[in-house]
Amino acid sequence: MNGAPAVKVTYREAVRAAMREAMQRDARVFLMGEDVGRYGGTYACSLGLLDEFGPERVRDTPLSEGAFVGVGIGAAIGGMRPIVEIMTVNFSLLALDQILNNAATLRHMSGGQVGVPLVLRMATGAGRQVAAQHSHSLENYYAHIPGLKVLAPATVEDARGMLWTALLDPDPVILFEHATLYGTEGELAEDAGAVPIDRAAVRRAGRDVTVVGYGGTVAKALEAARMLAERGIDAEVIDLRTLRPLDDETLVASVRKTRRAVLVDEGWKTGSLAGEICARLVERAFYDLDAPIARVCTEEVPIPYPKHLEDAALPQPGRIVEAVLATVGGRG
Amino acid sequence: MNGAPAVKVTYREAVRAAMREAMQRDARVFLMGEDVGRYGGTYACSLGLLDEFGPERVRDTPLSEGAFVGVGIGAAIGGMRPIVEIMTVNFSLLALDQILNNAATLRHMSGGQVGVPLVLRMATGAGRQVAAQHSHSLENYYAHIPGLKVLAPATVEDARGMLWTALLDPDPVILFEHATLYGTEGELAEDAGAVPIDRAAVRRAGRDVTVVGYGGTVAKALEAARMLAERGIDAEVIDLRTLRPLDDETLVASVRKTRRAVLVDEGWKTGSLAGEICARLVERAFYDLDAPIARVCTEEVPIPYPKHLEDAALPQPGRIVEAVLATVGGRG
Amino acid sequence: MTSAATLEPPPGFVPLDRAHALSLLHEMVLARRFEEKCAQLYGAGKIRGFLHLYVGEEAIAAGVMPLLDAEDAVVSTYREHGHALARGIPAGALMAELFGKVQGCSHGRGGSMHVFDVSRRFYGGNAIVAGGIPLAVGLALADRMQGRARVTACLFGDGAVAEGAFHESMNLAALWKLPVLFLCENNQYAMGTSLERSESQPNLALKARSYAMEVERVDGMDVLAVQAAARRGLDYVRAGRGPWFIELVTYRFRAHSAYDPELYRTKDEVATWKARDPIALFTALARERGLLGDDDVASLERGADDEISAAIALAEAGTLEPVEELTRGVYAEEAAR
Amino acid sequence: MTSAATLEPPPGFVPLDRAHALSLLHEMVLARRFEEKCAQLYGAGKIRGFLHLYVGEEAIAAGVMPLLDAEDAVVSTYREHGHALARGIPAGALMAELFGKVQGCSHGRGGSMHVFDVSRRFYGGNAIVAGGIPLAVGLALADRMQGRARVTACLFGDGAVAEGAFHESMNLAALWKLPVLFLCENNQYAMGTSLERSESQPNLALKARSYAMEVERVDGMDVLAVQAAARRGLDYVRAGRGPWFIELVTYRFRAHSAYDPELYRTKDEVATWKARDPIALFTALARERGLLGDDDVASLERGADDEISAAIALAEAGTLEPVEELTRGVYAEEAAR
Ligand SMILES: Cc1ncc(C[n+]2csc(CCOP(=O)(O)OP(=O)(O)O)c2C)c(N)n1
Ligand SMILES: Cc1ncc(C[n+]2csc(CCOP(=O)(O)OP(=O)(O)O)c2C)c(N)n1
Ligand SMILES: [Mg+2]
Ligand SMILES: [Mg+2]
Repeated sequence: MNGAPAVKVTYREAVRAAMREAMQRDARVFLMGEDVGRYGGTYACSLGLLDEFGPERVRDTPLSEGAFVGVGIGAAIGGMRPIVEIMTVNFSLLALDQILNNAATLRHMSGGQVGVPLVLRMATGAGRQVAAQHSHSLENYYAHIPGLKVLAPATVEDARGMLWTALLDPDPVILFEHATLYGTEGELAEDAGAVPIDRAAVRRAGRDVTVVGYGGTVAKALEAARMLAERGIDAEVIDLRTLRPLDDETLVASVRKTRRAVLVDEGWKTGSLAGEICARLVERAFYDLDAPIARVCTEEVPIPYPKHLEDAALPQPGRIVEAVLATVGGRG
Repeated sequence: MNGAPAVKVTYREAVRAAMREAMQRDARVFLMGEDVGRYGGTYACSLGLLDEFGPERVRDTPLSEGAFVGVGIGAAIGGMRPIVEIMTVNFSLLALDQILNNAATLRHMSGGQVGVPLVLRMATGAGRQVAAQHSHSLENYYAHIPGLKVLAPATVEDARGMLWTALLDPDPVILFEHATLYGTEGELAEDAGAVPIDRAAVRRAGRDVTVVGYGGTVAKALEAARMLAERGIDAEVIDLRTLRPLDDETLVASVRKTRRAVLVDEGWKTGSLAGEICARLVERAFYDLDAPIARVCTEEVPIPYPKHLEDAALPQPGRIVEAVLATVGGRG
Repeated sequence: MTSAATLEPPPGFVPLDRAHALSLLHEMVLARRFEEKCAQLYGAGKIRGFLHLYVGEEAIAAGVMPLLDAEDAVVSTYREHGHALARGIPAGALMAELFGKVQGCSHGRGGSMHVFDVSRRFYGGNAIVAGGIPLAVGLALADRMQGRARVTACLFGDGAVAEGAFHESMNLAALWKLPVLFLCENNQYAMGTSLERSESQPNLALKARSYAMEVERVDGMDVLAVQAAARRGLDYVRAGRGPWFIELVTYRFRAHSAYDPELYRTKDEVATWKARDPIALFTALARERGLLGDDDVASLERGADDEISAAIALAEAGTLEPVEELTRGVYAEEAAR
Repeated sequence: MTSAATLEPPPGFVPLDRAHALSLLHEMVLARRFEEKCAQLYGAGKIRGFLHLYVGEEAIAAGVMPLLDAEDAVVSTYREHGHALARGIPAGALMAELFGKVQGCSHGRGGSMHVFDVSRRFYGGNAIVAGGIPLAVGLALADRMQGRARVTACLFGDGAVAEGAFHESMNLAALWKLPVLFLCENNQYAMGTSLERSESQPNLALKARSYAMEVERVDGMDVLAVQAAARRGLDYVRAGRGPWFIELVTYRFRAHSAYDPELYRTKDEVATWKARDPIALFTALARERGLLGDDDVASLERGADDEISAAIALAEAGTLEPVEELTRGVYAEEAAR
């Protein structure tokens, strides 16, 4: 941000640094979830934190997703700043009642009295052959809920900085960490700090088509853009970053320029967040569009175990390229 | 259907008749849920069925939504044809893990071996001042899930006939009954039978604009159409009936004709099913559109208790009319 | 401290003085009269939505709430008018809430099922059965982590015991020895489903006991027994020894809500329980002990009625929130506008 | 029938003949060798995704499965290779599943965590902790309603006991007296979380007992004790008297899954438990009783290795499903194509 030396870190390290610094900075912050302590986190995100902060602040829970998320809500109301980790989005359904009916709703139904400054983190997504029950991308379930903010850090900078901002927020914030990102590396300033959580980012500027992704699909969109560049098509790639509230302004500005859009989403196509983005662009930029907006989403099938079928089910750079080519159509 | 005398029945009576006949017809059918027996059903849909079929087949459950839905799944696999009632969609979140990770997924992840012929019924929607935790419309959560079929009967005929068809289906089917519909009346042939569950219905033919609703919003869309007719605007009203799979054909045909669409949905706007419909119309009929597709959905707020605020939060005929007027724009 | 084997409170004479008797009776009478009025106002269309009345169960709130400190917290259910009044939420603010007026304790947004008052640490008013229990455990965790010697009182019905959320929460509270006083209001029915048709083990204290938690089972129609049990529980919890669970056996005199035709229980059964009306029981006892006379009861009732009339007047005169503010209070920024 | 007070199986000498000893040992050895091979194949990239090994816990599957009839059902977890083999799913069909081939018992779609075989009434292979328990109760309900005298065996780990789904299901099974044999494989850890750090009451049989259910707690490293307990349970369940719960105390010798660095337990602890290896224990006993000799053990091992080699060959030679069939098997119509 301000010229401090940049170092190479993994996404996992960025998440860990973010949690560590938050706990150092603010005595009210604590981490709670399944195997965050002794085990070090399923994805090793909290490795070492138990030693540094002790079992009260790095709190292993039993397998009770509904209750420990509810406990996090109560603790937030009671003045703490909990980071609650749900191991993966797949298990978050067991806590969805607490998230929707309490975390998101208490402020409103109490007439503004009860705020819930809770931060929820969870791994999301497919791509590791863990099959039908462990490969969900349910971000749109959460993006649907008024009262929540929903983030999807796709870079090491966002992994580190969004958690900071989220912890400053007086309302519940959910962070989706795509499981395939933990091992990825990026450059990060040593003193990297908070980042805004209400803006999408243009990850690659381009003139011919807008490709929108988030979380695990950003890298795929960028890869597609590289492939398209070879064919002389200049794609703009937008990383949504924040899934609720959506940054209409950045989206609309891009589409006004490119007049075409392809939306990439690892959710199943029907009922995906990509559908919402499409509807918003239609509402706000219909007359700027030169071609139908296209979606590249996950096929309508529970994720199969074998690699070739899993790959075929998920959005891939090749499918994004195809969709862009169809969109730019006659032009190509 | 075939000229048998029609009688006036309430939606509630139609649901009851459907369940009663199903149990008479097929010994494998049984009803299970909270207060379906002694109490007669929260909405009195099963009043009298306990006396007729006994406590094994009209089975009161404890307050254990997750488990009794899972038990329904197991019973379906075991050869029964369970109708499981979740009192309202608001409590269905407690069973969503079972619905998504088991009911919808077992067939696929078992390689086609395990079918789940389960019928799930639940009341949905707002409009009765029952406030933030009891007024959800989460249909799109379910419409998002491959492996499910999702229905929203809006008429007495559909309330009676869709359940029949659902029980014949080898896969899990969810019926959403809008709570404000139970008391509504309609004409129904005494021998009314099964109805198809893969087709939307044109409830009013029109030339100027397509208005799409489902469940509790169909009557509002029709009311809006009446108001529009007075202004010389001829609206076509489509009742989706089936939310998964969506009947693209009927939707596209209508929009090809009217070249304009307004989508009505009691879900919160962001991430609503209306967004999905919009995206599909864009994908399939973009060049037929003369104006941006508009959405009339629930405002982004948990439903407030006071009537004037609840009314303002929900789609209403007046708001539909306004959206249509904006859509037909210069023409008006 | 009671073991699973006995599960009965120590017997014996509970001392009582006139002031104490007056205040207990006042709480019960106020709640009773308030809700009888609510039933009328519902009929008149002034109150809408779901309305769950506490009539018959008043001894619990009246017994427990006065023992809590201002710093303690309360987490309740949709059947919470009695809890709210006994916790000190003014009848006017409560009635205005039922009317959906801005003067309501939840700004009119919540209605009967969502009564909140953070100034009194009254955290709802939760309409998802068992949905408030994890919240209570979390409030207690926050107290423990911040070194505050507070208690969170968590109320729920017998029906909640079937929900997974109950079990997960019991385990967390007991495992982490958190300062929660669990109060299970066992009115023997969840809507139309009686306990023996919904629990394989209908002794709910025994179920809580399986979490290695201290438990007690008490006559919820006897306000003194309730109070004695609550005192034992609070002493234990305040001493930092962990949670305590009290099952309060009681009965709902009225229908579950305004829509309930009560097909599931006999008039006889209801009559038998009404014969153990907590207000009548306690009035008789206090008179027997010479602590209260006819005049006292009559004047308590008049006082309650006056308070309720004033509450209704306040609610009637209250204002409806402008429609322009529809989306207020969803996020903090907006609430702060 | 064992009461909560004792919770220990009747002691004493369990009769055993040579054929029985051979078959018990065969099941355990086959599972052990199969999974040791799986670990290698995972390292070689032939098996992917999550792989949870049963090594150390084989006495449970080997003890229970042979007692089930063909018409009985099994509901299992993601740690189910041992259950599947003992239930009679051919090693080849299982290995092909782990390879993601069409010849796999789930058509290759499920992988290690989703092993199914409806012809053997083996209903998964469920990767949501406690997610299979309600299913088992439902299968039992279907049997009861259709007048079939079958049992459903439901396996799950100690970690599942913290989940609400476990509790809701226990209650339903006990309340409705359904024919389920609950088998809690208590290997004392849920990933890295030991039981005493996750349950306020670590005696899991006692927890089940709070549902007024018959329970027993047994040494899961002793295949004969397992079998004796399972027989008692099955007799009770088959008699139509309701569910029965067995806690089987065991230990996972290997990491939770391929990703686990095992920071949460000491090498010493693991070594202590490995000294009670169920295969070694049983081999010693059978030899002591003169039922087995050196040759027998060696030849059993060879037989198992041959079976596994054939399974791997089958899996290697198996076919990948064409990508065009990606959306098959989501709905019945398509499955029937
Ligand atoms: C999770 C959930 N399921 C169902 C309901 C519908 N419901 C409202 S109150 C109630 C009965 C609850 O009984 P109990 O807990 O005993 O409390 P009581 O009403 O007797 O005070 C039911 C089933 C709900 N609100 N929440
Ligand atoms: C609901 C849910 N939460 C978390 C997980 C992640 N997870 C997989 S296995 C496991 C441990 C389960 O322990 P236990 O039930 O004792 O079975 P074991 O692995 O020891 O056989 C966890 C936490 C999951 N699969 N499902
Ligand atoms: Mg009750
Ligand atoms: Mg375990």
